[in-house]
Amino acid sequence: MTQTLKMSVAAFALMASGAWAAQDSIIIGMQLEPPNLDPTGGAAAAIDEVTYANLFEGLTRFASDGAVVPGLAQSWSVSEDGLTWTFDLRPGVIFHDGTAMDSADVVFSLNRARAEDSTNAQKALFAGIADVSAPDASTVVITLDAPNGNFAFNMAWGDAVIVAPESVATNATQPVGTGPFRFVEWAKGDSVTLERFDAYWGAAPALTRATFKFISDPNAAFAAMMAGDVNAFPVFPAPETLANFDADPRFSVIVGSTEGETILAMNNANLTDVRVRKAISHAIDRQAIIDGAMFGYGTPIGTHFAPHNPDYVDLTGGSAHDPDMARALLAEAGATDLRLSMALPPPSYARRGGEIIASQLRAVGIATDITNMEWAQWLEQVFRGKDFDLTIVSHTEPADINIYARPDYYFQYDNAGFQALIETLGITADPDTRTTLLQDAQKMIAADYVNGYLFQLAKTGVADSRIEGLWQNAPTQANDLTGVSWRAGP
Amino acid sequence: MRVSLVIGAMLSAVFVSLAAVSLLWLPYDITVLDIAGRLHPPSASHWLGTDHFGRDMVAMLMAGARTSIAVALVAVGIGIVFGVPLGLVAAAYRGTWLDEAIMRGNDLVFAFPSLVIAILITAVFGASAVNAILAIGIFNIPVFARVARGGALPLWTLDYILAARVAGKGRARISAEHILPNIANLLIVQGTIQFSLGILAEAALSYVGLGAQPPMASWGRMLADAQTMIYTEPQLAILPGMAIVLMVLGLNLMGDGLRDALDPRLRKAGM
Amino acid sequence: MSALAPCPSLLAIDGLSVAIQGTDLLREVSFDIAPGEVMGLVGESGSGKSLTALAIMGLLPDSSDMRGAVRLEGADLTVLPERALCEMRGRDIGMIFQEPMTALNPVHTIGAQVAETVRLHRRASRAEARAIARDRLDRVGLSHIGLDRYPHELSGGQRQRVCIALAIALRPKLLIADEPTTALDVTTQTQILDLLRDLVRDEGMALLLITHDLGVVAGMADRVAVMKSGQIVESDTTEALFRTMRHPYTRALLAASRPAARVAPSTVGAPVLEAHDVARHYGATRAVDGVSFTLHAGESLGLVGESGCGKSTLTRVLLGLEPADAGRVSLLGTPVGPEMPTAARAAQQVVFQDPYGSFNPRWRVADLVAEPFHLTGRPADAEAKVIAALEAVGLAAGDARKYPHAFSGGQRQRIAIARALITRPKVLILDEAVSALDVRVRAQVLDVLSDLQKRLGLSYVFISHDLSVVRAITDRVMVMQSGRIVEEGVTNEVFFNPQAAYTAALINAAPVIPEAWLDGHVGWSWA
Amino acid sequence: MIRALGRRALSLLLALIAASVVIFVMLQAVPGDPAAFMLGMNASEDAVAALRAELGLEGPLVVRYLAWISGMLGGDFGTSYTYRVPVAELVSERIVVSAPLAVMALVLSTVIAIPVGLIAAARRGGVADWGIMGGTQLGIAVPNFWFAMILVLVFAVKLRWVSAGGFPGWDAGLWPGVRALLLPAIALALPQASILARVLRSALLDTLDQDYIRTARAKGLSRRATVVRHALRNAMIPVLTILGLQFSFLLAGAIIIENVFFLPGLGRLIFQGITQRDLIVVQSVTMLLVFAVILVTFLVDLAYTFADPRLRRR
Repeated sequence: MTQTLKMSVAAFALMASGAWAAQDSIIIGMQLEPPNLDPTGGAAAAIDEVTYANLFEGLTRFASDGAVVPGLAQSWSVSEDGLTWTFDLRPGVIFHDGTAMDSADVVFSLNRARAEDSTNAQKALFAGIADVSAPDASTVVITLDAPNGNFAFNMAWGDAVIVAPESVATNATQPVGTGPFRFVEWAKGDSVTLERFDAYWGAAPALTRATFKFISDPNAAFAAMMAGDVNAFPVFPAPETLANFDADPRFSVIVGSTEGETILAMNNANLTDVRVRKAISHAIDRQAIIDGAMFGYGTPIGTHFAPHNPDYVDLTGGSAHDPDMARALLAEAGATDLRLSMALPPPSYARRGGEIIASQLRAVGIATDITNMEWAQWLEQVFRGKDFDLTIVSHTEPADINIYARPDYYFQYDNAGFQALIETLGITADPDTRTTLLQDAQKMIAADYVNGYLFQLAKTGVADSRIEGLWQNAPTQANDLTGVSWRAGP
Repeated sequence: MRVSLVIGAMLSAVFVSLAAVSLLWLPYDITVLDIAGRLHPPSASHWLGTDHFGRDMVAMLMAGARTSIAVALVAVGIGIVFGVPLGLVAAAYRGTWLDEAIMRGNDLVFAFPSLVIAILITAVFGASAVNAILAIGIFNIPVFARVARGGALPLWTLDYILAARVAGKGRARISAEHILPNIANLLIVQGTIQFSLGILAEAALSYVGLGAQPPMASWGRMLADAQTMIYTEPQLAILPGMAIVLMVLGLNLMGDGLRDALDPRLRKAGM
Repeated sequence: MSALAPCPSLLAIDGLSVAIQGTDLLREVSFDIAPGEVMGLVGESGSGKSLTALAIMGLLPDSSDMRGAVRLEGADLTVLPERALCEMRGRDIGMIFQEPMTALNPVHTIGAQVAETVRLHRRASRAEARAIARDRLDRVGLSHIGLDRYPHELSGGQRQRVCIALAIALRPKLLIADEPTTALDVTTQTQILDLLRDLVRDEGMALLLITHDLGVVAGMADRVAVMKSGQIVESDTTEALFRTMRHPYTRALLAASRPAARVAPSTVGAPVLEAHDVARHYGATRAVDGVSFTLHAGESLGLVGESGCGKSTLTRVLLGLEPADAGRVSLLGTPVGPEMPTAARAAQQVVFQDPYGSFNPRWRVADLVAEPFHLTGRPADAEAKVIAALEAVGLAAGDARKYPHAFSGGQRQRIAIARALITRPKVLILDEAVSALDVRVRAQVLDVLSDLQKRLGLSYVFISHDLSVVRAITDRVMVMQSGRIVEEGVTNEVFFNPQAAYTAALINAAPVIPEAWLDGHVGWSWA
Repeated sequence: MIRALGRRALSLLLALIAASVVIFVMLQAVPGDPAAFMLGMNASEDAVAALRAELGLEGPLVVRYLAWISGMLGGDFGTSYTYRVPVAELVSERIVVSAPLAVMALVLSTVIAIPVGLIAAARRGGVADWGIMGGTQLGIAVPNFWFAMILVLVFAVKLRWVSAGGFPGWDAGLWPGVRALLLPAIALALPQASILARVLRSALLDTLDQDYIRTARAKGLSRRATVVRHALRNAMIPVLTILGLQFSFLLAGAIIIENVFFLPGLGRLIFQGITQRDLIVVQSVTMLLVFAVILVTFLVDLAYTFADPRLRRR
């Protein structure tokens, strides 16, 4: 009897806490689990999706619209020659372990990231730094080798966050940052839990507790969302189910844009004949891929540039779906019985898109051998080994058209004209000239049919309709929870 | 129990003939995607509707049957070709180091969780139907070795084996002439069971993306593809699932029926 | 039951018919057993003896259709509900079966299995049941065996005693013994039969003794019923039945069970098979220990012994399938062993005991019979030779195309003989070659063997545990015990005047029909 | 008996060594550099090389094999490449999900199978037997991942009785933990229960054909008592074999089921390990699973000797 009573009391308490918790705690679904929680020691987007702006902060940061805004530096100035950047740190910033954040931490973080033995995945961000110094506790002076208009942008990346020397060794599993949330627990394979950090320097977030739950299987993700196990799934892996959520008043579907240009990358070292590349581009029906693979979510692109960028040029007309022209081009190039290998990484845009493209290529007489790969294998064989003909991948780094200037990059596009163009761009500060240069760059790669340009990846998220403040777009991969709150229920 | 043999044989025959027909003819070309015509409900032109790529479900199921059956059949073949001789040798040299070595080797393979190894194999050699066959086939070898040995051991104590030895025949010849034909029943029954397990294994491997690759159709992959749509387009997941269930059910029923029909021990009236 | 009028018979079977799936297996069987009486039920395999026993116990297969009445002290068992039958079984009627090796549950101790009978029918504590079990096991002569032993630790004879102990645990009014000694050696058989006889006398039980062996019933039964094809063809008191033998079937059975004595061969030829001090060990066990003999052309040599005496091992050594650890065997001067040349093996062939295990069921008779041609190379006229061999053993040429399952046990042994003859061997080893056959069939096969020996000048090594058969077919006999030959001599002399105590025990143990009962029926008998 | 056990243990040891070599060699051949995977698309060559050295991926094969094995013996399973924590820690975190799941599935399948098998054997040829045999055939034919999908659809999404997956952790209490494992355990157990019930039925029918069953009936035991007292224990011997084998199947099946229900178990750990090229995790966990299977085989052998006195004194 007593036992029953105890149990029912416990059950009541549980229910009560559940109901109460629903208002100021959130469970966020993510497809991939981060391999570790140190954004300065790994490339996985999942690390940033948990830590960016929540646990760790950098000197600057991205706002939800992609703008670079002050972070731990409340302001900064650039010298006339563009070589010296002076950052004025915010006062009263405290790490989660209670130690104060000062200029020494910034110097340590940047020097560590650019050190020779650094395992920072984006070492290029720090490549131009000649020296970092701290004239006083709240000022950091950074000297560059060459002027870099993008330096504030670079410092906003998750890989450039500020860490403390005391805790850096354990950040992978016990991250200690300066953000509004502090790390509580990581149940490996299941979830990471964060809690509001009460000594945060900025405005206190509305949420007291946030849990990131890792659900890789799209079906399980759908089920979890439907069953209410997860409150929001900002990058929902099953676009085919979004119509369901849209129709259900319990949920809201958040469709935004990402920096992900999804391309059919071609190995230019193998497919040297531009007519063949052009034929492939014309064989592709972008809308069919967007409909078939992404269930309509995505914007067609004709070059390697995000459509929401003001400098974007719509070049899709240059590679419109035209099987007849593709066949003619192939005949002209003498490539009538082409057989190409196509490596497909795991995301459904690649796997589904690959099947559709294979079918479209077959229609113009190109046979393909599809190999599905895990990311690790893709990185080794395709990205590093360059052993492929075709592959599908989404380039999610912001403003990354400069990769076409790297002849050793995996698609091996080697065009001196383009390389010169990007070099000029790097030292040009005038906005109008930059626009012209960027548009020329877009046109150049489109005209060379370097890759097949498919669509801009949409960010399709699902959330409980009572949740407000989630990012709609993804200027960087992050789940910034500072502005997220529950709307009072009816 | 004759009923189960008939039902099982009929079910299996339906799928096998569908697969055979698919080699020559399919109602639609499954390598041609019709995005505009995707997710159509059943109609006169598409009896079971179309999938998320606009492919005809009847054609997909037929082609999937072909893949499933081919993979499972070849895997069973691997098991028989390698396993049966091993089992026969072990039985012929019962109690010797050779027998011991073969049986311990068997135990070793059994000690590996099969799916883990299948996943490893496909991770090493890449995902493809051929590697799926290998991964499934390897685990069939000890099964057939064990069945062959188990079936052969009691035969070796029979007088006709002794008579053959008196007639001057060696162990290999006796194994081929006397043992093998008399364990054929066991092997057929086990073959049917392994066939059905192979279909399930192929489905599981394809389901986790390690089996047949597109544009080859596979029931397991159809299931995986359709999984997220089970709420909106349940037939896409239910149809291949049912195909797997019916095919496996048919084979199992046939295996059971064959066992009863071929085992003279079971023919006598029971107590 | 007590309310009924006193009844002269304990068990009365009246017009019992049983059909299983439309086949009539028992037809109008009727007989009575009086309290304390021993009733013998005799017949060949398949005659319906065991089915009668199961019908009495109410243990027929579910699919069977039974008519008639089985009255135990006047109450018809056929109409009793299953619960009442359960109460009756084990308490009023106990039963023991042929195969002691499998009749006991391997995972329970023998004490538990005997005690179970007690606890099923009586309110007895565990200790009381154990005490009764102990007493019953003592009674069947197992006082030296602990209650906590498992069946696999006991010999066949001991297990049969356990079976008897659990059948008589509650002193039932009737004990049914279905071929209780068939699977046992002859000396053990005597002990078990003696035990049963004593039990009937001491406990006042009636006994229904089912057997195929006329000798057994002659020594045990007060009355005998002879069964053939599901019917009782003759029934009388034992002595009267044997003296009169009204039914021809009874006479045929008797004649077949007492084969005619062998006429000694006129001449003895040269040695064909010689064994010199042959030994074969398995670890510490000396399966064959210093065996020597010589087999001459045209001679029949018997080898007699109980199971486990080493006969089978010796057979395999003689056949050259196993090496001799010591000594040597030579066949027509060629050393015999696993390495001997195949052609030399052709001079010696073998016929085994089990007519069902002797043939690959998937081969045609023609191929089976031709198999030993592997030794000599297949001759051009192989088919003709196969047909000749089949005809020599009394089969038809057309039989060559059939599969073994088309033949009866006796026919199969003929095929086995034909196979053994195909290479024209000099020596034939007959390893219990007729032991599995019913007596009448056995007689026919023995005739074939005698005939062949005469025509082809064959030499036989005739291995058997059945003395009457050895007596009938061999010129000389060897008696084997624990791997050694304890006695050897001319058959008739050994039988009339055994020298070794073991031989005498063997001969005395064989059940016999009193000579006086048989005057005028059959020409020959021994003892 | 001690000697026989010793010999058995020795052959198990040999099997373990052979298995470790097979696993190690196989994983060396897996394409994909873990260091490259961890650092991503824009990583520089020297960063990758630095990480490779840090992870202990350099050096001769034999040395690395011996280092791995000696570490395993001392309870050190290595350090996960991706999580940067000891593998032993990962395993201990996840085994508390996988082991209860396997045990629940095993118990569930046994609890379902024994009465079902008994009824089918007792009613041989009857309607119940036909129904049960048909049902178990279906149970065997259903792929467990498909069954799992249907369970989620019905019980989590439509009825909302249980959550669609995930694991709250045992900290949340016993019942929430058990509840989270309920559907996965059912999905795993049902095909296994079908197999077990069929094996039990046929083993029972085999034993019911034995002579000692006739002896028991002649003693006056009813049919039911005969089955329970005499047939069941003898029939348990083949059932034990299947139970032993099922353990291996449950481990394998759990990989897929854990993925469908996103349970943080060992199976998912292996699967993630493979996709993320966390080879040391794959290597050590596979070895652990093999060890578990071999151990269970050994225990089944031991159980035999308890079930069958014929095997005891030798």
